[in-house]
Parts: sequence; C-alpha cells; structure tokens
Amino acid sequence: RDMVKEVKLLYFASAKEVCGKDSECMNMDDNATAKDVFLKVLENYKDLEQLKDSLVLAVNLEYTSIDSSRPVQDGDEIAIIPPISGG
Amino acid sequence: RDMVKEVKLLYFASAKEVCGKDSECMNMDDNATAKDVFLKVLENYKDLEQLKDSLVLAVNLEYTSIDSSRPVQDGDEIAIIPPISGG
Amino acid sequence: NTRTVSDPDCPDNIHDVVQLTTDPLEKLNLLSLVGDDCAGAVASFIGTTRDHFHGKKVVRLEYEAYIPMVKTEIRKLISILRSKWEVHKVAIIHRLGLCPVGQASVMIAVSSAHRRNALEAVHWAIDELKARVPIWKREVYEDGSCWKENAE
Amino acid sequence: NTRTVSDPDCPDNIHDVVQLTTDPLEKLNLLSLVGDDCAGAVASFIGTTRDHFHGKKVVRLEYEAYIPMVKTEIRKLISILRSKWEVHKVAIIHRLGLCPVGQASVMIAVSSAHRRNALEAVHWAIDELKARVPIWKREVYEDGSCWKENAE
Repeated sequence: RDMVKEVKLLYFASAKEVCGKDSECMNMDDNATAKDVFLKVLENYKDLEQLKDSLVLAVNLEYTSIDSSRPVQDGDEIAIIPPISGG
Repeated sequence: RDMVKEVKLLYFASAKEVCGKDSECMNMDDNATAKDVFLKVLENYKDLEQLKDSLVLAVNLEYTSIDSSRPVQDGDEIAIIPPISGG
Repeated sequence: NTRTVSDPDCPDNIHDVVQLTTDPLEKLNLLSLVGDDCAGAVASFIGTTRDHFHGKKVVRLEYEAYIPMVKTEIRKLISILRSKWEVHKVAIIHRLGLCPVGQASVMIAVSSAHRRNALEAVHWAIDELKARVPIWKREVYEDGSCWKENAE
Repeated sequence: NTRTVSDPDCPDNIHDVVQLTTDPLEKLNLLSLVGDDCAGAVASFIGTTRDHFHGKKVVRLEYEAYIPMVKTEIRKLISILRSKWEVHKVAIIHRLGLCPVGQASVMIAVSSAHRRNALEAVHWAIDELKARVPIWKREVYEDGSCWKENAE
C-alpha cells in the first residue's frame, strides 16, 4: 500500500492572517507524522517561521506538539494553534 | 459624682424571644462595666442562662466580650448578640 | 465610602454599594453594580436559601439584623478587603425579612483589573460576612422553627 | 453532559450549560443558569473587555474560536472540575465575534451546597479556560490591531 493521505488543515488567528486562508487540504505520504505535516506547512508559508516557537497543533481536536511523531490518518483535521487569548 | 447611668439594651433573634422584647432601658451604677450590665440582664431573664455561653455583646456597635471590664457610659447602646447566621 | 483609585487607567471616584433590603435580589445586575470599562474581572457570590435542612423541609426563612451595626461591620470589612486586594468596586447586599426558598439572601460582587483579586476578595468577603456581621436567620419548618448558627 | 448527582437532597439530573454565542451575555441570569432550590451557593466570574491596554485606547474587540474543539475542551474541563469539587450545576459561556468595550466576553457560574466548592471551582475554571481553550482575542486600536496572548 503506497497510499497518499489527505489531511484537512485549519489556520486560526495570527496563523490565518499569515497564511491568508482559514483552511485547506494537503496530501501527505503514507507514513507521515504530525511533525511532517507541520514542517510542510512551514515550507509552504515562510512567514509562519516567526510564529513557529509559539505554535502548537491540534489533531482531531486534541492538543499535539509540533514535534509529535504521531502518524496522521487520511481525513485527519489538523489545526495550527497560535497562543490563545480566550476569557 | 454618684450618677446613675442609663443604657439602652437591644435583644436579637433567640435572645429577643427569650426576653420577650427587642429593647429596653436600664439604669446602672456610676462605675458599672459591660460585664455588670450583662450579669444584670441574666438576673432579669433567668431563661437567658441556657444561651449564656454563646452570647457576646456589642457596645455602641462594637463587639465586646460578656466579661468585659469596659466601663459603660450614660447613653450607651448595648446589644445582646446570639450566634449569627447571616449569608 | 468614596475613594480615589490609584490605578491611573481608572481614575474615577468609586462608590461601594452596601445595602440591606427586603426586596428580591434577583433583579440586581452584577455588572451594573460593580462593572467598569476599566475593570476586566467581576467575581460574585450569591447565597440562596435552601429547601431542606437535615432532611426537614424548609417552608420559609426570615432574616433579622442589627442594622446600624451591620452597616458598620460591612464597611469595616470592605476597608480591610481593599487593604488586602487591589479592586475597583465592591457591592455587598443582604436581604432581610421574609425570603422564599430558592431566592437569594446575600450577594457580593467585586470588580478588579486582575481576576485573581476579585475572585479571592469575594471568597474572603463571604467568609468574613458569615463570621462577623450581626444578621440572624430563622428557618421555619412544617413543625416548628429554629434560629440558625453559622458553622464557621 | 447529563449526570445524576449523588446528593440525596438534590436528585434531579443536571444539565451543564456550555455555550458559544455572538449575543451579549449581559441579559443572562446567573441564578436561572445554575440556581437550584437545593443549592445554597452560586459563585461566578465574568470577564469584561477593557478600554485600554498599556495606555492605548481599545476601540473594539473580536473573538475567534475553534468551535468544536472549544466545546470538547470545556466539557473536559467540567468533567475534571466535577472530579475535584462536589457541585450542582456548571455554566460556561463565551462570547464570539465583535464584543464592545465594557461588555462581558466570558461568564462562568457554578452552584453547590457548600460555598467553598462553588468559589474554588469557578476560580479554577477561569484559570483553566484561559490556559487551554482555543479562543483568540484581537484588540483593535485607533492605529492598528493585535492578537492577544494570555499571560498565564
């Protein structure tokens, strides 16, 4: 099986502004991890570099580190989460 | 000076029920203390004995122990304060 | 009890609310009482009358107070509160007389710039009120009545 | 999020309120949200938008949220809260979109039989919400705008 997986990316707040969009789909290799997804996003949006140290991910509504070796599944929803400011 | 001092007594909650009134005036000797006032009230209302250990006084709106040797002044307002239950 | 707040962002004189009333407290609006465009946090505590006590059904409650001393004690309480926490406005309102089951008997609200101050101040204020302020509650049951006593 | 309370005096099933809304929170009534004839205490926290930030005048604020994750995180938060404190009802409501200066952006209310539980739970809940729930605030000034970041 040499499937390509499609993940849905969501961008919020400052990440949305930097990337110029709030969501998109992206294809990943079969054995890709959450970290691989994040690195590919960084490659696509060079200006995101400046926010990099403050970002975390959410994979299917669960917080996940940008270094996570968790394998992604086809259909996963992966959000780029800048520092929160609710309340 | 062998003045008689008049103090105003206030009774609240269970003390009011036991004494059957919410206020009255009482004459005290010139050198009477808060403690003397309390003892005289106890003498006048025997049924107050059962509450005695839970009572405090307020002299002119300030908490005062029933043992207080604070001298009373003519016109003092002295309240008999059972355990409070505000809130 | 008017004071000038030291916070330069919030320079208005501030009037604390200290009130004893036989009216229901339900219609009072916390933000109207203590809200402020310059305060980011409003914490509050509302005590409501319970419908039971050790399994006995409470039919109604009555509050009695030594009114002038209540006001003196609450003002002292607010003055100590302000020495412990930097807060904007404080409101302390107690209902007197008949209070139907389920309705509010006491309301404390505090606004502040930083939420921790308002939250801690409200917690301290209700503990202090219950320990020091001369108010008495009588619970009336189907088969009698009883003057309550605060545990703490 | 329905549960049966263990307190025999208060046997009804209880529905927590978790809500995201673009409507003003001002009209909400705390006692209607979490009040209970069997609960003696209602504690609350309301966060309001401030009119200044480091001396700069804030013209308006906007809140954005990752809505499905906010709901998941708040329900987790309430579940942890209930494991730490015995409480009756919990309401957590956050405003989204435009929020005029001085208006409420978040409201947390908790009822309990013993006041300490409601008071501590509310304090913990707002700290936890600010630390974990994916909501973002943008402050708009006369000369620009800025995505905020919670300090704690």
